[in-house]
Amino acid sequence: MTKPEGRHPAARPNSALPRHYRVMRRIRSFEERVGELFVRGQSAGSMLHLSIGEESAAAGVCAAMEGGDTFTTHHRGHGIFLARGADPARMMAEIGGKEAGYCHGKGGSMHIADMGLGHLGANAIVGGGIAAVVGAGLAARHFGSGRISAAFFGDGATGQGILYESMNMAALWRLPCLFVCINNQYGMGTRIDQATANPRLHERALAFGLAGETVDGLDVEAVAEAAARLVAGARRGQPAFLAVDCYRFYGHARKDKSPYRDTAEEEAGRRKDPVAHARALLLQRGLAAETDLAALDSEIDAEMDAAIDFTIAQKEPPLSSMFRDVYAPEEPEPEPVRARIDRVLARD
Amino acid sequence: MTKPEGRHPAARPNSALPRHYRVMRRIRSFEERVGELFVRGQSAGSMLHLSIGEESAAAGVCAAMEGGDTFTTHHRGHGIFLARGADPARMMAEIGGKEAGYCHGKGGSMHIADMGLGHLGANAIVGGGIAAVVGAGLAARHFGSGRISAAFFGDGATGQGILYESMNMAALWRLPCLFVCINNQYGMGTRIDQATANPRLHERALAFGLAGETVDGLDVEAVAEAAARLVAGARRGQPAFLAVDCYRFYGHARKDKSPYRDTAEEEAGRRKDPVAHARALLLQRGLAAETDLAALDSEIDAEMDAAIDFTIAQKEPPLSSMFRDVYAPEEPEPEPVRARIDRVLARD
Amino acid sequence: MALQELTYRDALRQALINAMRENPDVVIIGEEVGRYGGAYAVTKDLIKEFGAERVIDTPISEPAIVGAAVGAAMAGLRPVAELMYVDFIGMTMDQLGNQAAKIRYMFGGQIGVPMVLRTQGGTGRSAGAQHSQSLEAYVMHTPGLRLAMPATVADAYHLLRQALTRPDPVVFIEHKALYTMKETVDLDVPPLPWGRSAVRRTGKDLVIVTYSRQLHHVMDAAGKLAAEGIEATVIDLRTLNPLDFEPIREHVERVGRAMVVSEGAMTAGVAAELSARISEECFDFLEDPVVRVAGEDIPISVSPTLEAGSVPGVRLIADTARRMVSGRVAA
Amino acid sequence: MALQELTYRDALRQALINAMRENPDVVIIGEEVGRYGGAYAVTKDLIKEFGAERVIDTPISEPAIVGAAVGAAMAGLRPVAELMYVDFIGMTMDQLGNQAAKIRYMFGGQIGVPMVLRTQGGTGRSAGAQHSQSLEAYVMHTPGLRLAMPATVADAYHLLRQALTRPDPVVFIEHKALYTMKETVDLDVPPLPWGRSAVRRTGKDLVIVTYSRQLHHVMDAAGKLAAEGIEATVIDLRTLNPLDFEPIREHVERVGRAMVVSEGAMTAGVAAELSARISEECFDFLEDPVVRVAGEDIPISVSPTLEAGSVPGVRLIADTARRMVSGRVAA
Ligand SMILES: Cc1ncc(C[n+]2csc(CCOP(=O)(O)OP(=O)(O)O)c2C)c(N)n1
Ligand SMILES: Cc1ncc(C[n+]2csc(CCOP(=O)(O)OP(=O)(O)O)c2C)c(N)n1
Ligand SMILES: [Mg+2]
Ligand SMILES: [Mg+2]
Repeated sequence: MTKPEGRHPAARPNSALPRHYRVMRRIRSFEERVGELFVRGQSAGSMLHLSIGEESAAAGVCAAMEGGDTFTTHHRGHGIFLARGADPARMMAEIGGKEAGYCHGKGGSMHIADMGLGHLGANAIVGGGIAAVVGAGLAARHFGSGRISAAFFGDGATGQGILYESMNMAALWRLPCLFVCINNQYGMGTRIDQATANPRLHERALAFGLAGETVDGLDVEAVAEAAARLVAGARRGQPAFLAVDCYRFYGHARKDKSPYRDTAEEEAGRRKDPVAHARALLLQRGLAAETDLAALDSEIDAEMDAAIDFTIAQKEPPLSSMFRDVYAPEEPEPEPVRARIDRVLARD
Repeated sequence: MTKPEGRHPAARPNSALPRHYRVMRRIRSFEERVGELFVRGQSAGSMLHLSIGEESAAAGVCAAMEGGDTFTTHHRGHGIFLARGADPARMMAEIGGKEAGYCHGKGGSMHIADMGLGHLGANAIVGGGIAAVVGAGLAARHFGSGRISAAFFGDGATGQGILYESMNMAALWRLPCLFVCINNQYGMGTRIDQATANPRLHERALAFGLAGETVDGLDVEAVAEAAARLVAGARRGQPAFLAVDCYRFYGHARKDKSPYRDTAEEEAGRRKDPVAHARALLLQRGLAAETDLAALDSEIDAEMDAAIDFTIAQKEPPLSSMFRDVYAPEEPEPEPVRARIDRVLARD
Repeated sequence: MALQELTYRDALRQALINAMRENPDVVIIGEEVGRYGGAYAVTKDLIKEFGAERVIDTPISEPAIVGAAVGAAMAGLRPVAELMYVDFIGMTMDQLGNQAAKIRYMFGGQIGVPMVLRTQGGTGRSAGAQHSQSLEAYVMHTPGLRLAMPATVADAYHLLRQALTRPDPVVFIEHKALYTMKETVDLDVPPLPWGRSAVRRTGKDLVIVTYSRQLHHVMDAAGKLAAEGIEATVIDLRTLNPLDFEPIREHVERVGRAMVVSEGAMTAGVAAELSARISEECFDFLEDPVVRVAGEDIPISVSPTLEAGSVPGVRLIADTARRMVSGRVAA
Repeated sequence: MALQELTYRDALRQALINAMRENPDVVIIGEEVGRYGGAYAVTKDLIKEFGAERVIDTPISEPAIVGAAVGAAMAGLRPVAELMYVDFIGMTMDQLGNQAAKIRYMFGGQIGVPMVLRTQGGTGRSAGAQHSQSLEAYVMHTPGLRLAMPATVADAYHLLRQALTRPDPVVFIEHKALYTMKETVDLDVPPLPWGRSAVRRTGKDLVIVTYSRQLHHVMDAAGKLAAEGIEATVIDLRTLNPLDFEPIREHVERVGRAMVVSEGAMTAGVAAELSARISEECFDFLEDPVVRVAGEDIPISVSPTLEAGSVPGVRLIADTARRMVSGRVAA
């Protein structure tokens, strides 16, 4: 267990901690249910990347964002999307590949999105969604919307050149962009120090002329403060990079048992639990009583159980939907191979 | 004219300056002849990128390299190749698209190379040759050859993500690699400060864990010293980045008159002439007399004139050579379209 | 407006100018598009009228240029991204093929990516293996991407204007050898609808299907053939996605012989698709196999001789047509 | 050695192990190839035998992985680069298509790039649009790149061993749905030479040309058809470059009917090339048009239903064959 004693012992005025905690607690619960969905054979495939242990990045950074701000996420983006307001039932249904999901079962866990919430898309390509925020930043400036655009990605994405191309553009054009690196120490089986000679990732951003910080993800308030500061800067045209240090509690995807890291490390890593830490702080500061938290637990568990039930009750998308949305609705759908074969064979 | 007075007034012991000067003077002369080849309609196309003004990067860095070291160059790489020992006649013939050229007229100015000299290839893709030195560095270590591999590229290539991917790998694996950025201030019409918010380019290398320096390209001795230091480090497994500040004296390619920069800037830029600077220093330090330098001028001019004459006298490659070297010599050549059509039409 | 003499380059430029005047959300993003005016001068002086916020010079970062355009399109702009050479499309195939092409689909139709990626390709400048390719097949093979390849001055204008109204990403490939080509055009004459091919010439002996610069080689060849009494129907595809197959069918069924001409490498290229499609759909009408006249399966050389030899030219097209029509005399 | 039961995965792994034992210059470069043992476990425990200097875990930097392999090959190593999914090939198409494929040619034959790029593609894991593609057509369309796509356990072994002796870059695409497939094989039986296709079944009614995982669908369909009295010849290409056309010609000329089956998107894909080629070369022997059974021109969905519907399956293949043979009864 985390030992919050001695850290922020006093409640801050108008503490946002209860809100952060609620967001994080919902993420944790959601992700646990995703695991359950998989075990029950109701998820579409095993490419499920849980963000357990990383909840403070989602809660802290998203708290600094406003309605209308846009963002892209990576393959481990459930938590961020939830923190920006997603409906867990439609998310879960998407993860189950069901028609009622956000993307009608076409996207799944790695391509979940809701444009209405400013979510420009999750991505299964490591680094694939980063450059989009440069364009969204250009649009924000063009329309004078005052909006920022944030790219969320993992430490592994710091291996992708497009990150540096994008940060360079953002700095050059002074765009309202935020680059959020959720450093859970691993890209699959590769620890960050096995992927770079200098794991102080924010130094790269500084070298390109962005603002850059690293924050300890155990402490959601610290994340939220750093994010608030950097988002404010970004809104004024000083793009920024924020690395949130945390630990990937479980395997890379549902089937990975992380044999490449030792138990001691995992145990230590899992002690850096931002949800437990925040819970302890809430109690300690008198911002919540055990009973309140237990009630919250039940409420959230019920919500997430309902998401599972909803998902299981939903249908797979109809085969005919396959040709829909390749192009805009007003355009003809691509001709099915079967129809083409029919035409060729029925030519007499 | 440069005013070398007050800088390095005394000859250094065993000065390498005469050697550097000779290399630079040959490059200058070669590039002028490339311009002439174009004017005489004997070059294959107009994609000719002259390295006039950048001679110290070639001379200084290459002086720090040894036989067996490998390197890749960019589209403005004639000078580097010459400095590593290329034959100007075969180079010029290649630029003329002639069979006698280094690549039998297939490569031209932007794809000139001599593997025998460790030249792993010039590249018409900005940044395209950088990653290869990572592989060459791996090979050097694998074979215990003690060799380094150097990538030469322009400031514009710092926009390419693959540079950072490559530097990151080199630093992570402690490879004997050198990344040489010839910062002539422009990528086509874009001044470096229009391409990045932080033009102190070597800071990026530092952030990835490489050694990094910037050196003034006016002073070939300074370039050579920095290169010697960084090459020595690279040989020991500390990869490095060296930015050589200089100025692109003329247009981007033969047809560009640089309307995007003003005359005053160009004049100031052209005063940063490493060849003239070295020449003045030679005289001043008593390392050469005017007569020696005049004799050298004639010798070099004659050599380069001969390269032009050679080129003009050469033939274009035969059409049949078109199918050669797509695959290894022992493999069948691709079947010409004409032969395929013949077969189809002659089927009866 | 009236008739005017215009180059392909100027038609493209005019299309951009008109689109930008009409729609303040059209922005151009690319290397050297602003101050320099474009490597092939298509965006010359646009920065003067529209400013650096709408004609955006970028660092040399092709992947991020395309990626930024994707994001910009999703966020409400109408970006025209530019790749200086289609040869650089390799760097961007992830952003193009995995992002731009799939976003509408992956996200269940929530949003589209209405962007145009302008670029140019082909041989003709002794530019060597990395600056002379015809890579349209990569695009044509990628579901979700539209593909326009104008051959004429009028199409340069109209297809670019139309591309800028399409709801989905359009890759727009110009040909470097056409920029200085002139035509007398009246841009006010209503164009063909988007996605339609044009029958450039009608004849009874064979159908030649082509696009982009090869149209001109084909028309030259058809002129020569006509002088010998061989009449070719020439179809200019204009867009490869959508592919307007009906006119091809109609003419091939009438004429019974088809040649397809593409500058791209033959194997698994656009010519393969056209040939396969014609054979499938017009099989009973074909007197002879569809013949592909396409680029060699080799890289392009800088030597002008080898460069020219690597792609179809008037002579090969005319020779092949003659042999197809005249009972296949071996060369 | 004797007969043994082996999975496709283990055959690949064994090929790597044997090649690395024989040739100390073979190195593996890729994401998670070492400590993790490969995303699909093909390189499992190789790092234990060969060490981290020969089984090189990389950062997530696909362009530089391929670029480093190019440089390594030029400098005397025998690199096997790995792309975890062929879907990431888009990021590397510059290094692959502009560098690896063209270096020998551009430099006038001075040097080759003897590297292997191992990757895997195809549907079968509900992995969605960016992890399920069949992108071999990009490779086949790029002169200078060889392309191998093993369908069987024995070929997984032998083609990889052979790829590691080829003088030019080989893209080696495995199929994710085949890794756990088992066969009883004797790896000491001499393999077919590199570049040869295999006739997997001979029959008089139609020829089906295919490769990779679709071979199994085709064989299943052929089995069903045989029970109904329809006999198919099945040709497994094994390598797409080189393409072994002669056996196709021979069998199509004998049988007069051909179907080509590919998991890749139909338009401008491998099936188009095969169809065009067969029509060109066997025209007078064809009773019916060559029929393409290929992937839909759409992205792949995560929904298992839509995913399976997006690519050819046994039923479509068998139905189509039946209709081709039995005088084309409309479905
Ligand atoms: C371009 C690309 N390369 C490789 C992969 C395979 N892959 C998926 S997730 C992953 C690790 C990513 O690590 P990180 O960015 O740290 O994110 P995390 O999984 O830790 O959240 C890898 C290698 C991919 N999806 N895309
Ligand atoms: C990938 C790629 N993008 C764009 C170009 C077009 N281009 C050729 S040279 C050049 C400028 C390069 O600038 P820099 O790297 O500074 O080299 P310099 O020309 O100054 O020597 C550009 C944009 C190219 N050849 N390759
Ligand atoms: Mg990570
Ligand atoms: Mg420059």
